[in-house]
Formats: sequence, structure tokens, C-alpha cells
Amino acid sequence: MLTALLIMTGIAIVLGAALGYASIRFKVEGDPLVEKIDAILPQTQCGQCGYPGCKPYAQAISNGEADINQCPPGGEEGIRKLADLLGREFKPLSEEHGHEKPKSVAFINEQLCIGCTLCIQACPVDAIVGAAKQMHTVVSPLCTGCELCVAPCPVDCIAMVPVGETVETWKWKYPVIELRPAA
Amino acid sequence: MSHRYTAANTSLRTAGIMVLFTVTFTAVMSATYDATRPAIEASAQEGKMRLINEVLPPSSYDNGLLDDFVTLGPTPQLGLDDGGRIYRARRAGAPAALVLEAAAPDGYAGRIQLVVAVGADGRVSGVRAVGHKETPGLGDYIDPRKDRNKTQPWIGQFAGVSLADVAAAKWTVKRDGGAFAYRIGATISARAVSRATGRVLEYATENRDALFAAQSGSRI
Amino acid sequence: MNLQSFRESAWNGLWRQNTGLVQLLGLCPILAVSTSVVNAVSLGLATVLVMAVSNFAVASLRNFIPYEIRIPVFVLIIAALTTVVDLAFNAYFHDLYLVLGIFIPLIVTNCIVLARVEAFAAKNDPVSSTVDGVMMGLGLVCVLAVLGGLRELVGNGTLFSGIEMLVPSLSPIAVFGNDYPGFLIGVLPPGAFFTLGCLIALSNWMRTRAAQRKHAMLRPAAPVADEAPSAP
Amino acid sequence: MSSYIFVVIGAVLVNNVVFVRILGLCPFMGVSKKLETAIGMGAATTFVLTLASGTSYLIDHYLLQPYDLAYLRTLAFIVVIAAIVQLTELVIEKTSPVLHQVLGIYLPLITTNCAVLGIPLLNVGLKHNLLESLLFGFGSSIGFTMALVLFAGIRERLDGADVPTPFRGTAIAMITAGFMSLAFMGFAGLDRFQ
Amino acid sequence: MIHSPYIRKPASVQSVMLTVLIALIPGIAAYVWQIAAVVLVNLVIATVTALLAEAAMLKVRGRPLAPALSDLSAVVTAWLVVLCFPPILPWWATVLGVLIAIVAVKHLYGGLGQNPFNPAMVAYCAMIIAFPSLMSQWPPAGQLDLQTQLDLVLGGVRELDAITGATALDAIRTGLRAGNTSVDALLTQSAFGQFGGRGWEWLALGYLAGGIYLLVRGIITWHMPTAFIVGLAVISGAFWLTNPAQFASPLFHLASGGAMLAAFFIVTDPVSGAATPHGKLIFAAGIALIAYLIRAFGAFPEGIAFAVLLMNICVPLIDMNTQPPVFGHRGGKAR
Amino acid sequence: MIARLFNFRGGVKPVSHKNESSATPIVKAPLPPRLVIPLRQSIRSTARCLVQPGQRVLKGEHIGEGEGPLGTSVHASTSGTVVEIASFPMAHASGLETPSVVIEPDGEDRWIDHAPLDYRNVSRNAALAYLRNSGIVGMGGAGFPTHVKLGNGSGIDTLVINGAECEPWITCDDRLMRERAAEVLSGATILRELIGARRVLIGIEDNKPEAITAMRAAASGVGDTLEIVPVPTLYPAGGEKQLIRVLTGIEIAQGKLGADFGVQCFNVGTAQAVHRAIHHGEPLLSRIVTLTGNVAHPGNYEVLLGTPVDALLKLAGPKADTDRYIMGGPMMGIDLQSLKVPVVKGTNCVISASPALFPPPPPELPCIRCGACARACPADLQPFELYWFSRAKNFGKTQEYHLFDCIECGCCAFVCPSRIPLVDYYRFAKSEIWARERDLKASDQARDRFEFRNFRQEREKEEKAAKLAAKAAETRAKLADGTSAGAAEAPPPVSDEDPKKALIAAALARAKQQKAAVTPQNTEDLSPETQAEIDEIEARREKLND
Ligand SMILES: Cc1cc2nc3c(=O)[nH]c(=O)nc-3n(C[C@H](O)[C@H](O)[C@H](O)COP(=O)(O)O)c2cc1C
Ligand SMILES: Cc1cc2nc3c(=O)[nH]c(=O)nc-3n(C[C@H](O)[C@H](O)[C@H](O)COP(=O)(O)O)c2cc1C
Ligand SMILES: Cc1cc2nc3c(=O)[nH]c(=O)nc-3n(C[C@H](O)[C@H](O)[C@H](O)COP(=O)(O)O)c2cc1C
Ligand SMILES: Cc1cc2nc3c(=O)[nH]c(=O)nc-3n(C[C@H](O)[C@H](O)[C@H](O)CO)c2cc1C
Ligand code: SF4
Ligand code: SF4
Ligand code: SF4
Ligand code: SF4
Ligand code: FES
Repeated sequence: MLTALLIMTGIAIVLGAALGYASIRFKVEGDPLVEKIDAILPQTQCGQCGYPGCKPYAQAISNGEADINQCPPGGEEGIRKLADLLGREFKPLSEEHGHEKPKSVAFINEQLCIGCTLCIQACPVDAIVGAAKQMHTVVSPLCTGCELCVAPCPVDCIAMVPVGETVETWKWKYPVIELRPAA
Repeated sequence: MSHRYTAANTSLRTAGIMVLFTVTFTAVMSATYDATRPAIEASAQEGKMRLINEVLPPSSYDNGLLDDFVTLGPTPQLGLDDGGRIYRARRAGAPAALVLEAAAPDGYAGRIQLVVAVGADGRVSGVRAVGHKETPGLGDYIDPRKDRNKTQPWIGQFAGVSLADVAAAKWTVKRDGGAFAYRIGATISARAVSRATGRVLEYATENRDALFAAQSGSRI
Repeated sequence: MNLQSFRESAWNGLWRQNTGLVQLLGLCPILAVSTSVVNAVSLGLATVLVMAVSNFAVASLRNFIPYEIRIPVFVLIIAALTTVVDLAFNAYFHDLYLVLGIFIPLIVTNCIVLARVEAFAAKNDPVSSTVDGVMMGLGLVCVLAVLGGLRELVGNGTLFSGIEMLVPSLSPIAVFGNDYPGFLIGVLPPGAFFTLGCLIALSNWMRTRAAQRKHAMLRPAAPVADEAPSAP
Repeated sequence: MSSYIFVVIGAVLVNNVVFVRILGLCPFMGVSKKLETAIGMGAATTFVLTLASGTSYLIDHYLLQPYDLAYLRTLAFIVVIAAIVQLTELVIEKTSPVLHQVLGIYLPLITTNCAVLGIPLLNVGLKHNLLESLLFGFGSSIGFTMALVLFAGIRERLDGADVPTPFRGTAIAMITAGFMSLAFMGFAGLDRFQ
Repeated sequence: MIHSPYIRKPASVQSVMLTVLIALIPGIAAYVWQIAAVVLVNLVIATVTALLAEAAMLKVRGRPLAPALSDLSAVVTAWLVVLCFPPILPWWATVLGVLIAIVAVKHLYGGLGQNPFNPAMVAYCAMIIAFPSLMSQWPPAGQLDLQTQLDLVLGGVRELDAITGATALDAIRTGLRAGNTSVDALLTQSAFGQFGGRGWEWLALGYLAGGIYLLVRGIITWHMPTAFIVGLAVISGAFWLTNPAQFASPLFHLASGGAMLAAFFIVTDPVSGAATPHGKLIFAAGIALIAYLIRAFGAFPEGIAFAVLLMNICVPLIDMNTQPPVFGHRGGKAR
Repeated sequence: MIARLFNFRGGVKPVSHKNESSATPIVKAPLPPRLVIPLRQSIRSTARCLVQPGQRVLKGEHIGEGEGPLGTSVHASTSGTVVEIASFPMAHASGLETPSVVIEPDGEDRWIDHAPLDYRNVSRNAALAYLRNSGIVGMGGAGFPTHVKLGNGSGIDTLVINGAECEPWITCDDRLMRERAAEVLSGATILRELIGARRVLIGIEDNKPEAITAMRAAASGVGDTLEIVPVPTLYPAGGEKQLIRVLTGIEIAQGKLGADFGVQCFNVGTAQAVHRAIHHGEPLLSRIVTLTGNVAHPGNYEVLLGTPVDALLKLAGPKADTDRYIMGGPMMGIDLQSLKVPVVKGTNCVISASPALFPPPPPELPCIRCGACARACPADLQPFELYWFSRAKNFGKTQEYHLFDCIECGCCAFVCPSRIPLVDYYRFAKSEIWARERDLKASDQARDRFEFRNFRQEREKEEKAAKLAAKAAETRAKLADGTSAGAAEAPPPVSDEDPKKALIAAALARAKQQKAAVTPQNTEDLSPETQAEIDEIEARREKLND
């Protein structure tokens, strides 16, 4: 009994000390994982995920606070990539955070705009050009389609228009597999 | 954890806690071990006895069989690489039977560990395979618990056979010209057990007197 | 601990988070000892015991365990308990001990024990931790029983072989009669994988069907989820 | 010399930890979805298992056996292994955070990778000496890594297969493992001639 | 909508499989003539089972029946199963083997083209492990009359001890294991012919003829048969040269068991095998090596089936690492 | 003489079907009732329109100005009136529309003034600009601007002229070489001099003996810098990389240009167009198009660019069972979704397809990994792996297997026994990957802008806080000042009117000042296009304000 106690105690002391030391010696700072997650998120910065922008959401995922299926603009595609990165199982987009939509950009009706600058302040990516009391314009290549500018506009002059297909953006369709009859 | 701890401090603290847990649980284990040791030893004895009883009727001897044994060094004839024990059964002091630990090295999947009891009259009293890796469902009929034929287990055919009945060369399966039955598709296992039993019997016959004469607990 | 959370725990352990079918933890004993119902269930019960006690112990002591050495301490607790169980079985249930053989010490390395300790007991109170341990363990026992039964049946055509070791008055059932040639794969390692694979598929199928029904109740004619739920 | 080689071959192929000894299955199933992570996990396990084999041999041989404390074996081994794992975890977390994240819950679970306890226990049972213990640990973990990597290769390809829905994911993976185990049974007997 | 190319070579999976079936005919003819005519009955049983099983699986999975049934791949699998199994198996064992191949291997993975393992070989391995005795009882070449064969296959008669003899491979194996004999002494036994198992030499020739037909028709490439045959010859030759008394000659190994069948019909299975040129060489040579080791040292009489499965496991990695350099990237190694 | 030919791996030999259309001489196609001239001749760039509806144009008149580095000019193919500028379907697999100039010919076919260029006596750059203004682009199909391919005039050793015409059915280059060999050679000589190459190799597949004879006859006077080389008939020997490999042994990797290896390749039609432009001053207005397939009069026609396909088809007389039309060859062409599509500079062939000639493929079966495709692939790819991973949408893996080395030649699909539309999978995967790259770029940009905005807001907040703090400090200092001065002055009288007014005035002034100084926000680092767009909007805004 005594030898048993002595031996086990000896082992414990050595290991405990080594671990305690290592835990300080190898303390980790920073979290490159957040960057990796952020790189997958679409950067629409719409906040639908419940966080103020993509980066905070990335941070939340990394901390294990948020699930991977809360970003509607990223869609299933994005969830799949996140699942891949984090070694988790894919799950469909969570309903409470919204639905995947076709990509749109904001369009400001030039006739109606009163130049209140509210939309400029709302836009997370500075995609709206203009100054006070001047008509504002959306620079469509910069617009992420987050819709954050729509609500603040006092005269409802902002509409979201779906982005049309051009020869440059046209995509080949997935070839139909004849073996799988349309269910 | 607070930042005030230095590395050394932390190490000491964690080590302390670790030690505490270790001591507690080692103590629990040691206590259990001490408490259960007699029971475990009794159970082990009981288990051994039960096995021996399967190969040797308890009525045929009256000594404390388990305490009356000799130790063997590596003995190729018995298939023992690391040695083993031979228990001696006596009835009213006279030799009654030997219970030998042995092994058949050439089973289909390696060694087959055997216990063989040989009566003082040179007849096999019983054989049991106590450890083997033969293919389940194919070669494992050598173990009567796995044998599908419950009424006449294959291993039972050795009981009562002596070297006089079956010459040493015949201790193998019928296919090889021997005397013993086997199951088609798994001749190797049967062959291994039959041949090993034959060798054990030879050994017991040859060394019977020396074995009974030896000091109990001594090493041969 | 109220009834609600008890139910929750039970449902989690037995079905939703079932260790063998969903979490895929503790696979080695599941696959290794499920060669017969008797082996499987006896080991399962021993595991339940260890899980319940270690969950209880960890949950009670959780505030004294520093983060850095939590794993060694948990393992220490589990190993000690396993050894205690092992010794106790050896002493008082010797027959059972012989049947299970080396599989009792193997409980230490059963991932599910540590996983539950780490994931549940380290964060919850002793009572619900104990319930969790028991329920997770029972989930394991169920899978083990079904798996053991199937494998034994397919492989040897029997059920409850080895039962006479526990209760001498009982004897195994030769379900397909004594002429069944035995499909040995069943009791060999590949058979373990196949059978568990099929069980998982079956459980996936049932889960999808349940989800479909629920869906259909909520929104008629909703599209069916293609993805079968599976392990994390 | 050749017996050392046979120890390794036996551990890698004939008695493959995963397919024949049925040890280490949780990480085998869990970390084999991608080749990269499989290789990472394999490397981590190899490191831990080899180290654990050596250390536990030393502990058994110099501390437990002389004092007749065999009943402490499980405890002593597992505690040492747990500590080694924890050390490895700390080091990996520092040096390769992504690997650490990806290996996720499995790194601490190396502790309960049965193989990591099973192999040292087997070492004792097989009466290996120090070098044999190290080689056996190393060989077994190479066998584990090999199984993991080959399995990951197949699983990556299975992604594209039109597997019946209930079998998608882990079920077909389990069945694939079954076929692999069936194949490994072919090595049976190769170690009897060592 | 159809996109380019709008023209196609008149090739189809069906014609590929049909060619394979035709190529098997010389071997089957030799089988009927030399070993056991009952193999024809087995072929019928297996074909019917395969087609029914395939149809049932397609039905359950809601896939169209016609294209998959008419591609004949199931028939190829069924025939190969029969040719690897002993001819005197009871009918249910043949059925079981085919079911394993078609249902458990082919369709669990989604049907034609998606199975990572060779269905026929899985069937063989599973059956020899499940029914070791049944699966290693072969009739001696040409000595059973048809009625006995039919009784064994269909009638459930099983008094085998008198009937079966060890095949060449098994005789060599058990003979050498038992010790105190040499290869030459064993070769005089009745199971042996000129250089392989008695009668099996003719089968080997038949399969060789079929294989050459496949090569000529471009169904298979030279890589796999060559690597397999050369690999087997080299490894068995190496052991034979070191100790001719304890190891059989390369010719024996090539002419007995399933070597020739494997070289042209099994190793070459496109679905589960390696596909790059170098990959094919490695794959087939690997099979030869493992098969020899199992034959010479392992627990099973014939190692080819296990060797095929073992190499099947490696295929994804082999293919990934043996991609030929892409046009313009030669010199640098493409990953 | 080149010593030997090399070969490339793979390739297929489909039935050539050349005789149908190669027997008869080139016929000049009549003027169609309307010409539809797309301003976008390839997907690379769109020309800026120079004409307005109602404007009269002469043959050869500029109607579109090439924009950007890859732009080339577009000309009126005949004289007439611009009736509208509208979107018309273009010759692209998408069938999408593109802005086009519609001209109603006046039937006079009156040329604008034009004169040859003495290219040897002008600077090289001027000559290239001349080609650009003549609208010369590659006529081998891809439509890449020729002046760009001519590069900087150094480092090229060998000029390859592609007369292989490897696709079945097409014979336009064949007829061109037979009938206008001298023009082709003259063009080749110009190209050689412009590019500074030592020698010219003209590769012609050996199934066109007449073309080879004609070219050899014409070449006899040109000198030994130029050689006609028959190459074995094997599709796709006409692929640039394959032809260069066959003629020179050089392999050009994906992403590399021929120029990196000292070779450059032009189509025979391109050479002829260069000849017409330099020696006759004629911009590229017409090309030779093969009409073949299920038609009554297969043959080659010299067609004005902009001629709608339906007008053209009347010449050949499609038979009744024609069910669709293929523009280009059967291996790489596109299935026309509309017959309004006009002939463009890259249109070499229009095939009427009937189910008998081009049977629809039987249903696709799973890939059996037979490797036939890999053996046929001229790029030495593993098409079945590309297919497997494209199908599984595992695009990372497709790139590992070199998806972008695929030239979409169709050989793999041609030989596949499972009749899988392999190329469709690659096209799908490629366009998905491109789309992802676009998205990624957009999201990187968005991230940068988002972070910059946050930074700016933070900065503004800080500045504001600093200002407030300064102000507070100031008032405190003032107060302190006051107290220290000992003046027990009352706080400024709130009710006093004057200071209030002054305050308001000051505020107004400030506001005015601010307004004058106001600049539009968010205009940093905009691309030129966006800047242009904004300018345009500004202009509109001015107008609105007025
Ligand atoms: C997978 C497998 C497992 C086997 N296991 C055993 C076994 O455990 N015991 C045995 O005697 N034979 C076993 N055999 C059979 C032997 O290889 C050998 O064929 C047989 O013992 C010869 O018996 P027979 O002469 O009655 O046919 C096994 C065979 C195979 C293929
Ligand atoms: C691919 C393959 C082909 C086979 N072909 C033959 C064969 O042609 N002849 C033969 O005797 N056995 C053949 N077999 C089966 C084994 O050779 C058989 O198990 C071996 O001959 C041992 O039989 P035994 O146990 O009766 O001695 C084949 C097995 C495989 C895997
Ligand atoms: C598969 C394939 C086949 C081609 N076949 C021909 C051909 O037969 N003739 C030809 O001139 N260009 C062919 N091309 C186009 C050439 O690759 C290349 O673009 C052209 O010769 C360059 O000349 P250009 O710029 O004058 O058009 C083919 C391209 C591909 C990808
Ligand atoms: C050359 C060739 C060899 C084949 N070999 C096999 C074989 O060994 N086993 C098998 O089950 N199928 C074989 N098949 C058939 C087919 O590939 C098989 O059914 C697929 O593996 C099923 O997905 C072969 C087919 C061809 C063309
Ligand atoms: S929902 Fe998605 S796009 Fe929107 S802010 Fe959150 S992460 Fe960004
Ligand atoms: S313009 Fe509107 S929709 Fe577009 S990015 Fe800005 S706020 Fe979002
Ligand atoms: S030719 Fe078709 S079936 Fe053959 S490997 Fe290529 S894609 Fe697969
Ligand atoms: S289309 Fe691409 S993959 Fe197919 S043969 Fe041509 S280059 Fe190879
Ligand atoms: S139980 Fe063995 S690794 Fe999990």
C-alpha cells in the first residue's frame, strides 16, 4: 500500500510539474482560425447572422459561440466550406437567420433621392457616393447587396435589383444526370 | 486563472493537486485490492479446480491437489516454451493421477493451450483446450463449450485412451492414418490437439515416477 | 433534477446522441465484444457502472480540478474506478469476470466515458451527471445488445451463447437449428463493421423518416432533406 | 535482428491495430474525412504511441514489477499517457493552431484511443523488451496511420458516389472499413513464420 | 440541351462487357472439358441471381432499370464469381456469393462504376472466411461424373471426403507446412500436371487466349497483365532460386490457381483498379507480390482475392500520386 | 526543311466528312436584307459604338472603336443605313444578347476610301495599330486580336501558320488554301516580318492533298524561310499547342504563351486577312464559311460579317429533317439557340444537324474508369477524375487534377463508352471556379472597404472626442482664467439677443462654408470604369439640378 502510494505520487509530481510548466511555456496568443473563417464568409456585412459584420461572426464561430449555419448570403455553399474547415457536419441554413436570396444590388431612384446621407451612413462598405443634399448613387460593383441602406431611406427611393446575367457572369449549368430521375 | 501566478507557482500548484488526486485514488485502489485479494485468490483457485474437475473426477483423489505440484522449465515435449506446472492427485497417499499443463504449438492459428489429466494407470482421464485462437465456428470445436455436438464433444474421445490402446505414432487424425476423428474442413486443429495429447501422455508415462516422487513445489 | 431534464437526458443517451449510432465514440468495445449478446450486455453493464460513478465523481470534484491537468485527473479517476470494478468483479462475480476477461480494463480507454466526463460531468451537477452517465451507458448497452444479437445470429445461428456461464440453468438458443452452417464473417471483425454500418443506416433512415413526418406536419409537401444526420 | 523486423511487420500488417485488433476506432472513423487531417492525426498518434510504449515499459519494468504492483498498471499507464497527450496538445496548439483546431476533440481523445493504452498493455503481455516495445508501439501506430490515410483516400473519393441515402456518411464509411478489415484478414498467418 | 462534342465513337459499356464475356469463353470451355461441366449450371444460376439482384436494388432505389440491366456488368461479375468459386459448391453458396458482390459491394456504393472494391473478389474473400471448408473443397480434375456434380450442386449431397482432393496450391502449401517433404516430392502427387495443377494448365491457356483477345480489342491495356505476370514470376522466382526444395517454381505459380484468370480479368477490373499507366503497373505488381506472400506464407490457399482487395484500398492514393505529367508540364513532377 | 515531325499523345480520328463541302469552289454569298454586326466580336471586349440610327455608312467604315488593350475595330461590311442599335443574340453558348449595329444594305456595296499600307516603311507600332483599326482578329475560332499576338517583335523564332483544320466537316481553310494560296503566303510573310521570326511553318493535315499542292506551288517562289508541312490527320492536330508540338516539339504549358517559347501561331484565314488589310487596305469585312451537314448544297461561301445565319442557310438549303444547327465543328461547336445569330469573325462553319447525322447521345451511364478518355486526351489529363470531382463539386480537387489544362477539345467525350458529356462537366466546373474567384475578389474588396470604414469611423470618433476634450479644456481654462482674474462675472446672459444672433449667424456661415467645401464621400480608389460611371451620373445630376 505504501509503495503503491509513493510510486504513484512520484509519477504524479513529475507529470503535474511538467504539464504546469508546459501550459505556460506554450501559451497561445492570437487566433489564425478567425482569419480562415472570415475568408470563407461572403463579407456582405449584413448582420443577418446576428453579429455586426462578418468578422465578429467569424470570431464567434471560432469561440464556439455561434453555429456555422447562420449566414444566409453565404448560403449552403458557405456552410459546407465552414463545415469542411472545422471538421463539423453540414447542416442546413438556420431558418431564424433568413433565407438564401439571389444576389442583388441597391439602386437609388435619382428622381426621388433627397440627399439625406442616411444611406451613406448605413452602408457598411462605402458603396454609396454623394454628399449632403446631393443626389446619391450606388456604385454597383462595390455594393454587396446587404440591404442595410434600404430601411433608413426616408423617401423609400432605394430598391434592390437582382444582378442580371451577362456573358462574363454566365455559368454553365450542372449537366443533368440521366440516371437520377427527377424525384 | 489569475495572472499573478508565475510559472513555478503554477507548476507547484498543479503538481500539488495532481498528487492529491493520485494519492486519494491510489489509496482507494490499494484498499480495494487488499480487500478483494483473498476473495480473488479463492475465486482463482475455485476456477482452477473447476477446470481440473472437468478432466479429473474429484472422487478419484483426496489430496489438496492445487498445493501438490511441481514446476517445469521449458519443456518442448509438452509444448511449453516458458515452463508450467504439473499437479499431482493422490488417493490415500498413493499416486492417482497427473494433471499437466501443455500446449499444441501447431494449431491453425498458433498455440493451443491444453490441460491434460493422465491417470496412474496410463490412461488419459480428460483433455481441455484452455486457450486457443482457432477460427470461430471452424476450428473451435476443440473447446467443448463451442462444440456443436454437445452430447459427444469431440474432445471427449481422448478419455480413457492409453498408449497401449493407441500406439504413439497413431496419436493423430484418421486422415493421417491416426486413430482420432476430426471435423472436415478443420483437420489442422484436430491434428494439433491429438498429436499434443499423445506427446503429453508419453511424457507422463515416461516420467510418472519421477514426477510423483519430487518434492512438492520443486522445480524439475 | 426535474422530470423534464431527466427525460431529456434519457432521450439524448438512448437515441438522439446515441454513442454507437450518432457520436461514434466508444467504438472499439462495441465492435470487439459484440460477438455475442451475453458478452456485449455484460460489458455494457460494467461500462454503465463505471460511467455513472465517474460522472458522479467528476461532477462532485469538478471545482477542484485545474484546467491544465483536467484530462490526467479525469483519466486517473476513471482508471481507478475501472480497476476497482475489475477487482470487485474478479472477487465477487468471478464467472462474469472470466467471460469478460480483458474487456473490463478496456473500459478505461472507452472514449465515451472520457467524452461524457469532459463534455458533461465537468460542467454539470452530480445528479444530472450521474443520470447522463447511466443514460449514455444504456444507449450503449442497447446498441451492444442489438449488435451482439445480430452478429451471433448470423455468425453462429445462436442467441445467448455463454449464458450458462452466468446462469448455469439456462442454455443458448440455436435459432436456426443445429444444421446452420454459420456465416462466420458475422462474428469476425469485418462482420462487426458491416453490422454496425447497417444499424447506422437503419437509424439514419428512421431519423429521416421522423424528420419528414415532422416536416410534413409543419409544412405539407416540403422538400425532403437529402442529408442524413450523422456524427459530428 | 529479424525478430525486430517481424515485430514491426506484424504490428503494421498482420495484426493491424484498427482492422484486426479493433483498437483506435474512434479517431479512425472521426478524423478520416480528409487526407490532410488523417495524416496529421496519424503523425500525432505515432508520436504519442511510440513515446507511450517506451515510457510505460520503463514504468512497468522499473517501478511496478519490482514492487509487485501489477494491479496499478492500468492506472499508471493511462496517467502517463494522458500527460504525454496533454503535452503534445499544448505543443501542437502553439506550433500548428490550425491542425489543433481541425483535430479538435480528437487530440485529447488520443488518451482514450484504446490503441494508446492497448499497445503498452500488449507489450507487457507479449513480454517485449524496451526496443521491442518501442518498435511495437511505432509499428502499431504506423499501422494505424496507414489505415487512417488509406481510409481517408477512399472516403474522399466516396464523396462523389451515388450511395443510397440512408448509407451516406458514416454508415458507408463503416461498411468500407469492414471491407478493408476483410482484406486485411488476408495477411493472417504471415506472422507465424517469423 | 446537348453540347459539343456532337459525335461519338460507337462504343458502349454494353459492348465492353460483352467482349469480356466472350473473352471468358475459351477459359470456360477448358473448365468444362478439364474440371467440371457443372460450372455451366453455376454460371446460369449466378447470371440469373445477378440480374434479379441488380433489378431489385435498382427498383428499391428508384433508378431506371433498363440501362443498368442491359450493360451486362452484373453478368461479368457473376461469371467471375463462379469461376473463382469451387464448382461443386451447393447452389445457395453461389447465390450468396453473387448477392454479396452485387448487393453489398456494387449497390451499396451506388451501382456500376462507384464501388471501390472488386465485387467478385469481395464475394470470394467473404465466402472463404465464412465457409472455409466449403470454399476449399475442389473436385479433382475431370474425375467426377456429371451426375455427382449435379447432386453436389443442386441436391445438397455433401459427402466430400471421398470426393475432393487437395488442389495443387493447397497440396503444396499443406505439404510444405507439414515439413519433411520437398516440392519435387509433392509434384508427383495426383493433383499435379505438367507444371501446374492437373487440368488447370489448360484453363490457364484458355484465360490467356481470352486475355489476348481483350488486349487486341483494346478493352484492357498491357500494363496490368504484364506487371502482374512479371511481378509474380519475379517474386516466386526469387524464392525458388534461393531454395527450390521449399518454394515452387514461377511456372507453377503462374499456371495454378487463379493466376491467369486474375491477370487478364480480375486485376484489370477498371472500376476498382488503378487507372493511370504507372498506377496500373504498381497496382498489378502489388497484387502479385501480396498474392505470392499469402500463397507461400499465409493462412489462405489462394491469396489473389485478398491481394486484389488490399490493393483496391490503395487505389485512390496510387492514382493521386501517379498522374502522368500534363501536357506542357513534363519535367516538373505534377502532383 | 524541318527534320522530323513530333507527335502529341492522345487524339481521335472521327470520320472526316470533308468531301461533302470541299469539292466546290468558294461562292460569294449575296447581300442579305439586313446585317447585324455585333459590337462584341468575342467575349473579351466590346467596341464603343461610333454610329447612330439613321446614319448612312459606307463599306469598310468604322462603326465601332476597340476599347481596352484587347479591343479591335468593327466595320460596316457593306454600304447602307444604320437602322437600329439593339441587342441581338450572339454566337455564344449562352445565347445571351449583345449590342449590335443593324445595317440595311443599299445594294451598292460602295467602299469607303482605302489604301494599302507600306508596312515596311512605317514603324512597327504603326503597322500594329493599322491591323487593330482594320479589325483583324484570329479567324481560327478564338478571335484573339492579331496585333496583340504579334507582341513586341522580338524573341520569336518560328511562326506557325495553322492550316490543319482538324475538325470534321469544316473545309473553309482547305478551300481558302486551294484557291488563295498566294494571298495566304503573302499574309504569312507580312506576319513573319512583323513578328520578327526566322522561319514560317505551315502545317496542313495530310487529308488535304490539294491544299498542300496548291500551297507548295505558291510557295516555290517565296524562298526557304517558309515551309509547307503535311501533318498526320489526327484531331485535334489543329489545336495551337498540338500543332506547335507536332511541328517543333515544343510543349506549351497552360498559362504560358507560345511567345514564351519562341513560337507563335496564326490561322491561314488570319494570314489572308492580314494580306488583304496591308496590301489592299481592306479591313476585315467578310470570311469564308462552310455550310454543310444535312443540306442540299454543301459548300463554302464568302460571307459578309453580320449576315444572319438564317439568311445564309437559304443558300445551302437545309433538308426537311434538320432539327438544329451547329456553329463551328461537331467537336467544339455550339448549338445555335437562335438563327438570328450573325456570322462573326470566328465563324468558320454552320452545320445543319439531323438526328440521322448527329444522333442524340443515349442516356449517360456511370463512369467505369476504363481510361479510354485518358488515352484520348491530348492534354494528358485524367478526364475521369476531372469528371468525378466536377460531378461531386469538389472543385479544389479538380484543380489539383489540372482542370484548367483542359482545352475542351471533346476527345474524351468522343470516346467515352458510358457516353458521359464530360466536357459539360468541365465547363460547369470551370465557370463555377471563375464565379467563385469573382465572388472572392468582391468579398475581399468588401472586407477592405468595411474595415476601412470602421477605421474611419473610429478615427472620426476619436477626432470628435479629441475636439470635445479640447473644447472642454478650453472652457475649463477660460473658467479658470476668469476665477483667477478674480472677476466675479456672471455667466453670459442667456436672454441676451445679440450673442444669440451672432451664434446663429456663425453657424450659418459655418454651414455655408461647409457646403462650399463639401466633397463627395467614398471616392477613393475607384476603378476608371466606376469613375466614368460616376462622372456620367454627375453630369446627369447637373442636368437635373438645372
Ligand atoms: C479462413 C480459414 C480459417 C481456417 N481455420 C481453421 C482452423 O481454425 N482450424 C483448422 O483446423 N483448419 C482451419 N482452416 C482450414 C485449413 O486451411 C485446412 O484447409 C483444413 O484444415 C484442411 O482440412 P480438411 O483436410 O478436412 O479439408 C481454415 C481455413 C481458412 C481458409
Ligand atoms: C481469382 C481466383 C481465381 C481462382 N481460380 C482458381 C483456379 O483456377 N483453380 C483453383 O484450383 N482454384 C482457384 N481459385 C480458388 C483457390 O485457388 C482455391 O482456394 C485453392 O485452389 C485452394 O483450394 P483447396 O483449399 O481446396 O486446396 C481461385 C481463387 C481466386 C481468388
Ligand atoms: C481543340 C482545338 C482545335 C483547333 N483546331 C483548329 C484548326 O483546325 N485550325 C485552326 O486554325 N485553329 C484551330 N484551333 C484554334 C487554334 O488553337 C488557335 O487558336 C489558332 O490557330 C490561332 O490562330 P488565330 O489567332 O489566327 O485564330 C483549334 C483550337 C482548339 C482548342
Ligand atoms: C476488363 C474488365 C474486368 C472486369 N473484372 C471484374 C472483376 O474482377 N470483378 C467484378 O466484379 N467485375 C469485373 N468487371 C465488371 C465491372 O467492372 C464490375 O461489374 C464493376 O466493378 C461493378 O461496378 C470487369 C469488367 C471489365 C471490363
Ligand atoms: S450574415 Fe453573413 S454576410 Fe451577413 S454579416 Fe453575417 S457573416 Fe457577414
Ligand atoms: S449600397 Fe446598400 S445594399 Fe449595397 S452595400 Fe451599401 S448598404 Fe448594402
Ligand atoms: S471514357 Fe468514360 S467511362 Fe471511360 S474512364 Fe473516361 S469517363 Fe469513365
Ligand atoms: S476535353 Fe479536356 S479533358 Fe477532354 S480530352 Fe480534351 S483536353 Fe482532355
Ligand atoms: S473506444 Fe477505442 S478509440 Fe474509442
